[in-house]
Amino acid sequence: MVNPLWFLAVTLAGVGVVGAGESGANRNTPREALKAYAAMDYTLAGKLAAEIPDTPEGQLISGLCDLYDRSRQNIRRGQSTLAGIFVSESMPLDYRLEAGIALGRTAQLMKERRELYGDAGDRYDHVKIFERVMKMAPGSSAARNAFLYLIRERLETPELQEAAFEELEIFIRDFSGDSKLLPPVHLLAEYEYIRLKNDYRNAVRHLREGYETGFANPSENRSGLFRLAFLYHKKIGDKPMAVKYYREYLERYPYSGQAAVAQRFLEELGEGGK
Amino acid sequence: MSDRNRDEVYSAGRFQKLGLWLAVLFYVLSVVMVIRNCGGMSVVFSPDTRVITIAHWQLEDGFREGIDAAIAEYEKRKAGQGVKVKVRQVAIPVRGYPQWFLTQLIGGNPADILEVTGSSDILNQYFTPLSPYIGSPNPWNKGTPLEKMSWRESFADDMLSALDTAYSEFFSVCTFMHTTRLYVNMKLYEEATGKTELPDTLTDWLDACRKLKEYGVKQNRPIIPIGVRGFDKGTIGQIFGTYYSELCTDLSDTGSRYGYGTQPGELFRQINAGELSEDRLLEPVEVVTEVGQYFADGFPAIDLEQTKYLFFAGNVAFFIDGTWNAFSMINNAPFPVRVIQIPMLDREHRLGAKAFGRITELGSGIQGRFGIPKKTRDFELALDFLQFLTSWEINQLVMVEHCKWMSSLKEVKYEGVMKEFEPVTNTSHTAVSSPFTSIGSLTNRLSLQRLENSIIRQPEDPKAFFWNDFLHDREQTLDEIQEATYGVQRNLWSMDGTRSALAVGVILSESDSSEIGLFLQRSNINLEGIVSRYRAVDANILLMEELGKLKEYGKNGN
Amino acid sequence: MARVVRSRTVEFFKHVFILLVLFFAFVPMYLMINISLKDNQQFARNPWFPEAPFHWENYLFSWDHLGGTIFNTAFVAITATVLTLAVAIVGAFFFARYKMPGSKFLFGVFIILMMYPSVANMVPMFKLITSLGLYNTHFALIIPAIAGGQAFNIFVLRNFIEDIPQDLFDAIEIDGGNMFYQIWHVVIPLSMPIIGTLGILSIIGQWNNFVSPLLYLRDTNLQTISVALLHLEGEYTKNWGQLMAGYTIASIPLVVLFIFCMKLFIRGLSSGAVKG
Amino acid sequence: MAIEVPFRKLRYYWPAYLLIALPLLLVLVFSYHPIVNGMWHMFYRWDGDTVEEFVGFQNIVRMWRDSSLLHSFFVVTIFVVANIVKMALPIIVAVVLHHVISDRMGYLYRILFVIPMIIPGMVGILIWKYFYEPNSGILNNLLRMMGFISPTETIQWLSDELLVIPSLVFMGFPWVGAFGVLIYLAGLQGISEDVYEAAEIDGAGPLTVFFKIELPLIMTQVRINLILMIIGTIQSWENIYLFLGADGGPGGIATVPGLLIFREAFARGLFGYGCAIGFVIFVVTLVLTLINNRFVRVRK
Repeated sequence: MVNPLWFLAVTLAGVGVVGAGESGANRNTPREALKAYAAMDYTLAGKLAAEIPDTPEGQLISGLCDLYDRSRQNIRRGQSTLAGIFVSESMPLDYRLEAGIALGRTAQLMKERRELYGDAGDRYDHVKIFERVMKMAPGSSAARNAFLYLIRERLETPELQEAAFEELEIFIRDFSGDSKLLPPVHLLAEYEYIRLKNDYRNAVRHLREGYETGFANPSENRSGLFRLAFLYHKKIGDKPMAVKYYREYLERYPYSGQAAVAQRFLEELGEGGK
Repeated sequence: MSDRNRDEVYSAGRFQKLGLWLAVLFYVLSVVMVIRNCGGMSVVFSPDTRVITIAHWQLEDGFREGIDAAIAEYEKRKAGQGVKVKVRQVAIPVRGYPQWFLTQLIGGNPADILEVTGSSDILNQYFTPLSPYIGSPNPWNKGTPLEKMSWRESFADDMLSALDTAYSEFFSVCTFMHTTRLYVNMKLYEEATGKTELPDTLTDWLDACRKLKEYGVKQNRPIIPIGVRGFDKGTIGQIFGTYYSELCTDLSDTGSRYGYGTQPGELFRQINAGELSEDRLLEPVEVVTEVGQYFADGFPAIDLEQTKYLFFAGNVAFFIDGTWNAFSMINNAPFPVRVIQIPMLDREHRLGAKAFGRITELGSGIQGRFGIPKKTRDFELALDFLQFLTSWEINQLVMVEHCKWMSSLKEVKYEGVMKEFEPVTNTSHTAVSSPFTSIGSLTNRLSLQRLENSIIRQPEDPKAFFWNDFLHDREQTLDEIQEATYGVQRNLWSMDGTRSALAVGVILSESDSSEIGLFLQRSNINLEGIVSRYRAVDANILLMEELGKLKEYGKNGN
Repeated sequence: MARVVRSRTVEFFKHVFILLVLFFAFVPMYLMINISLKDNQQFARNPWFPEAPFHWENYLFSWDHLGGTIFNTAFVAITATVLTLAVAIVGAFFFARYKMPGSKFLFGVFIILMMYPSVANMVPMFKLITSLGLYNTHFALIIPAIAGGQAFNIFVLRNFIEDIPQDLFDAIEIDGGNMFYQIWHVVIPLSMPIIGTLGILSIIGQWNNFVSPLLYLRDTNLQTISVALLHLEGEYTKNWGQLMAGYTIASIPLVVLFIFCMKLFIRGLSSGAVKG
Repeated sequence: MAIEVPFRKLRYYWPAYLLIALPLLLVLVFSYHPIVNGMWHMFYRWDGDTVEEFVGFQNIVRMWRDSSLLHSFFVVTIFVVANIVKMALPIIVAVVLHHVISDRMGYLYRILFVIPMIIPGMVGILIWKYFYEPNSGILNNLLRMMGFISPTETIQWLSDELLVIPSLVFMGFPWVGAFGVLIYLAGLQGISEDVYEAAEIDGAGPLTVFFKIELPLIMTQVRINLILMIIGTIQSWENIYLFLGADGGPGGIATVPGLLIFREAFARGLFGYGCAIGFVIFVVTLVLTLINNRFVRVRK
């Protein structure tokens, strides 16, 4: 919320900051609004969305801008617009999914920072929203995101922990969507298995599956590969797999700082030869 | 006023009228000059000229001339491609740079390419993520050994130094590389020690320093065995980092539950549980304190200007500094100068029993990070020039030829004196960062100040002194970690904004598969980033908990 | 002058004391000019006394570094001063000429600001300047200077204008002259000395202003003299001759200004411009 | 003497308000708005751009715990006390100047005293920075010439924790700003001849003349200068920034509140915290000014 005096100052000083509005709502404004939002140009997207308030795109974009445009943030109004889109059957599925994820995630984040948002986060039950999204479009990237946010929260609460790990395994096993969407989930699984249960066997299994499918972030791929070899070597003691991945690391990243360490570990394992 | 003053006023009137007219004339002239100076610039250049600005704080001799040469070459080649381009260079002294850098980002229209400094939060908020652009080859590398490599792989360290670990994102690229070396005043060294071959181990080095001190007393000359530039604490941090790695590189095997490397929280947990003695982390403090007794007194205050003054005065035997002004020091010194690495902590030394020897410098010391702000008016041209600056041929033109620095790229050959600067790679031990210097910038500054105090005061037990003082400042360190955690949590919200934008991007590009592919890759990167954010938040919470439990020196773990 | 008869020796001691204080006040200036004509070797050998080969090229070098900034500073200083005084005169006339309902309160509004430490709102002022789009323009220096100068100038000018006999204003008002006519024909001519003094103080203030240009100007071609000098001093390889030449160049415009308004300035200060 | 305009005459005289409209608008937008905005953002984590999170009294708690803030007020008190002591010299110079018999010399001295004022402030400070420069600076050269220190030894005036504050206090040595001397001189000229003759008759010595007659008379000017000096010293941080950079010297020992705002807000990006410190400075200045007005009564 921007302090009111600031507006007084701008209007009084008469120095126009925001450019004057130009052409009326032409034919492809909805597409323009989506494009501006995708490029994170919130000022333009907000302006275009305001011109087409009754179209689905207009509502979606104005709701999302209310949430994420920090310079003119209005969380209450944004969330209520998105809630409207999420429940209405007439809206296209893609818009409803995005509205649901944005609504659920922001509600979840507000609950985590109570000292900042008070109980404004409790207005929407993000667990129900996420579960509904997962039912609406199983196998979509929205479902995957919803699942990841949900499972992390469940793993944080001790009593739900055991059930959460099973749910994690089931989700991955019968995930109907593109397997390329799963590496981030594998990454979370690997991390939580070590943190909560010190279970390196399962952790390495997930890391391996994630690495073989391929992490999107190049640096995650690189550190993931070395970590995989290191965990096999130092935590599980599975020599052949450790040697296999150390070699693969030396082959893909010969110049990296850790190449020398991989070489040392190979010698340690008695497989000095390249 | 008495009569005499009144007529004085009238006679002065003409004189003051002249003054008034002169002032008006000067004012008109200055208005014209101001218009020509700023507004006029665009008028002078034809309107379709695209102007970008590059800004940095490297005032060393050679750097600005190198960038000017690169700009001239760039403007010529772009004119060849039919694109009218003007690149302006701005150099700001290092003292005023952090503030100048931050105010223009908040102010509104920052320079198009900026040398980056400051916290990850600022970088993430104001700088364009480069991950989508580092996968493809650098167009300016055609016909060079780096032709087939992607822009990222063309760097000596695969851009690892440019990776921002908090956001696992690349906000900048590195343009040059420095290593820390010792410049030796051979004339003084030979006079004092009678030897010509230079020390390679710490024991020989300290032995030489003792001889130098005695020589100084004998000759009644203010000999400074080891000269150090203290003002930005860089060199002290470098020496401490080197010996910390030489003593604690093995901690990387056990220093983290999740893989290779060390985490401060995990190390402190092991100390509290008695699995690790804090002595292991503090031995390097003892080594540096022992080396420090041969520093000049008042070394924390010596800045670059005095460095050269002291060295050329011939009273400093070993001068430790980065290789950024090595060449000018070697050439302008009135005596022969040789360059050696920081002597290795050897097994004979009382503290060296468990030392691991030299550490690889591969991928370390790569600096000069330049990024492109999100608010730039001409991102495409800025990216193009940045790739030009980090292309094989041009980077060498600027760095190697003009500044006599090392390039941040691969396949660069050095000859003559510069061969001594090349990083050490014939060892399998990697560097490891100490918890005292890697928790945050404030904690790092306090730790280096503590190290300086330990050197100045030479306490009988430097380890106890350092550890207890570290706990004394615990409150400020906890505050810095809490602030960082808030930063990470606040950032989860803006990362969700990125997720949402990418999702809308996918909706938009319905059929166009190549676009969808890029959006999906970036949304995966976003989600993987959120997982690494969870890691960072959990690590901070663990660190605060364990740091809170640490006890006075010697009372931990039992 | 007080005719306190004293012996010659006491008179002599007075002069010695004043000359001693003046000597210490002038040493920095003397060294500045003296070193500005030396190159580094001469400087290292003997920084105290002038030496034969005078290096005038130091001035040429410093001029092409600082030349543009002199004009920038002059433009900002003069524009800000003229506009500040114009606005302040109008304001002071209002307080001096009319006792309107609420004018006492309005006068308070201005005077309190004299006591307010400007450093306290350094941060929100920066935010205001950037949100008004003034960042990296000379107006970011001029407009706040006008606003900042109102309190002091109105306070001084009001005292002065109140002393002007009211019938001069009534005369003009009778034959139809409006308020601005009165200001132009009565207030300005009569209070020329005080306006001159305040103008000089304002120009010196703007010339030395260092914080605003440091915060609000990004480009070096827009920069003012103070910040340019700081950047020149921040260079690593110091050439003291060129540096001191730069300092001298930065001082010349003010010296020239002073030569022309010396009498006015001293009389203004001596007449106790700042009344209790 | 000014025109009284009661309410009922407003219909006719209202255009007069136009005169004050522009200055009032400028002051509202560029002075009062930042003040209110500053007090508003005291309770925010604000990065000056998009992030504005209401955090209640966190900034104030942080200020209380921040040792560098308490230290900065301690340092600025030293400077205020030092400046009060330094006010003595201009008064003495003004009195001596006042008693100089020859009229022409007196006028020449007055001009000479104004000249140091016209060097740009920045030049004066940078010259003093050169004065303290360890290797080739004036002070160390002088000490070497006089044999106090050996030819190659350097005293770190601005980098030694003990020496840096005395050096800053000593800076601008004769401390004789033209502003002070000429103002006091104007006050002294107000004393009529017969007052001096009366003192002469009672056989009052120069000192009693000074304390009984001259000092009380210029007390009003002294009081004004005192208030302006206190406010100025508390606010001023430019010389410390120019001398020692944003860190405020070795271990931040010379950090004054103004420099702390500059560093916390513009180098570290904590704008909300900067506003909080600004408010504290305002309160301290207000209290000091009130105290000053009440206790430094002018004995008419």
